[in-house]
Amino acid sequence: MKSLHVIRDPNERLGLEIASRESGQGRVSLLLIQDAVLTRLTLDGLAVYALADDLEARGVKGHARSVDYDEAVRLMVDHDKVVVW
Amino acid sequence: MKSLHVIRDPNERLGLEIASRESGQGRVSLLLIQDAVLTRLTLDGLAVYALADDLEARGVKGHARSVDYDEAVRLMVDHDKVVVW
Amino acid sequence: MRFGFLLTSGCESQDVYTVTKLARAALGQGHEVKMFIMGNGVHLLVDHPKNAWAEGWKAFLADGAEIACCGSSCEPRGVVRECLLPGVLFGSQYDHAEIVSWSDRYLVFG
Amino acid sequence: MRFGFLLTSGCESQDVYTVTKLARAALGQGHEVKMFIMGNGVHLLVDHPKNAWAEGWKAFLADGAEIACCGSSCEPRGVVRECLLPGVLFGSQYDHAEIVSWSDRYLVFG
Amino acid sequence: MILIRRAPIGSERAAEALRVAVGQTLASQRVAVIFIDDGVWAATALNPKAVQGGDFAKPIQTLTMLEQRLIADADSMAQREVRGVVSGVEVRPRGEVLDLVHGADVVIPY
Amino acid sequence: MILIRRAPIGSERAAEALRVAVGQTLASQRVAVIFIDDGVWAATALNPKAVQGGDFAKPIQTLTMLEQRLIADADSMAQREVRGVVSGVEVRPRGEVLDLVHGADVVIPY
Repeated sequence: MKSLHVIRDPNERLGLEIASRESGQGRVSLLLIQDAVLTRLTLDGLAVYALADDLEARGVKGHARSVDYDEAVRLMVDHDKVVVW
Repeated sequence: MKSLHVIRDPNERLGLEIASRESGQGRVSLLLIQDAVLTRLTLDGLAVYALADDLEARGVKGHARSVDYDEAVRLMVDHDKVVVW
Repeated sequence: MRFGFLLTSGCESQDVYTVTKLARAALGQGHEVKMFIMGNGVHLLVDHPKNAWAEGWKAFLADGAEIACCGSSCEPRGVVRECLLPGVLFGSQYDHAEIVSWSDRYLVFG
Repeated sequence: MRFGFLLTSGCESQDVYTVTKLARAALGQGHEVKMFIMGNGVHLLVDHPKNAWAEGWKAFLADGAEIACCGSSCEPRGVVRECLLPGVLFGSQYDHAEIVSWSDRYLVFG
Repeated sequence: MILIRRAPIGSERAAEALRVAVGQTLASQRVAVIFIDDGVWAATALNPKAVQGGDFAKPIQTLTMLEQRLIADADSMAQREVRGVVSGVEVRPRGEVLDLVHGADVVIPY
Repeated sequence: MILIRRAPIGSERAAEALRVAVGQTLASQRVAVIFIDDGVWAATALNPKAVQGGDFAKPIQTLTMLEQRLIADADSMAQREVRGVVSGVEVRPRGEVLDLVHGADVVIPY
């Protein structure tokens, strides 16, 4: 079971708490979008992606792997479950 | 100089930080309204009021002095400055 | 005393209710009231039969309060001058600035 | 794969932009798309000349996506069936439930 | 699964979430409602009419009658000194609540 | 005084706050803009067009030309590892920023 958590808000807590908890039980990825790309968020062992447009709009590079909308959709297909926070 | 800080959000931080800082320099009051009446907020030396309708709507009594809209307006008149957060 | 209100939220928030109650109390105590409404708040000023706030705004206007809204917020929301409640000013940030400087107490909700 | 979207925010948020882009990408990859729009989001579906999103919605409908909105959100906002973009369903939470159970991935923005 | 994370009444989001939850049962789906973080206040005895707010008691009652699960996070309650929830809502420790979210097919965070 | 407290672009509130600030100068008023908490990101070099967002550079430039004060909180910047702000914005320690808020006649928190 692979799950993808899409984080929109730089202050999101619950989504990260659940992602972190799940990472003990299966593969978990994060996709940062909108204002969440501003945070330098890392969780041990999680793959972190960020939407390219949102990075560009905010003038940040970040440490996350940049993906476009097509790649974001493919991530959603590749994971068994997606939650947008 | 007396200031009144009106707090709407139970998670308001900046408004309380400023109220607390100002309380060293003059009289400061808090008026809790909307969801902020849910918090058991106290700051040393500050008078704390809460809107009666908002307390009733949320089924809480709280420790704050309950005021109706007329009294809230009078508080706003009595203080030299009002900030709604 | 002069009470100014800024309302930027729409019917998704309790703000319109709180503003209405406070403004009513202020008028009742003989204070003057002016309101500026922008953002999603402009939808609350549209003259339509299911608008729960319409009677309240009309009563404010009848009691001498002034209500202005931000044309730049209206435009992308499809709120044209003709669909506002009669008596509401289709205004600009200039009107907002005038209300702010007019007010003795300026209360911001949004 | 079946992509469902829920949008509850209006033009005050970037959500409508993100939803539009993701739905477009999903359609481009051959996925099916259905959207349910409620809360302030219903204002985005009104057919008026300054609606920046109107062409986007029309293109989705032309490309086989379905768009439904919540009548209960529309009513207090003065959004009547006749003012929606042609092809948008003036629906209910029943339609929402159908879309949720239809979807393989359900993406919530609001 | 619907997550209610915010305080009730001040914003219509918590009430809207319950409306969505009731709606989900119309397509004969199981639905669970989680009250967590500030959302636990939405599971307490409220009287929203005092400020013209949307009803909470009725949707909660409906969901209970339909034997849908309603669960409040004990840790969120303790942090906020919330001592009781309305009838029909179970109280469970946070770890258990998070595991339920983990196990849900569809999560609709509100 | 306008306080920008939230991140830019994801919500239109920061852009709206700058629009209000520019508007305040129309009634020949002094206005100060404070970037604090998540609002400090609104004082960095942005390219909102990438997501069809409202402009930040132009209102900031206008306010600078009109010699209005724009101030970012150094502590909020440090916490968020924000290293620079755009030209025209001063950086001051939090204590000094809070004292400015304390001294302002009118505070419009956004």
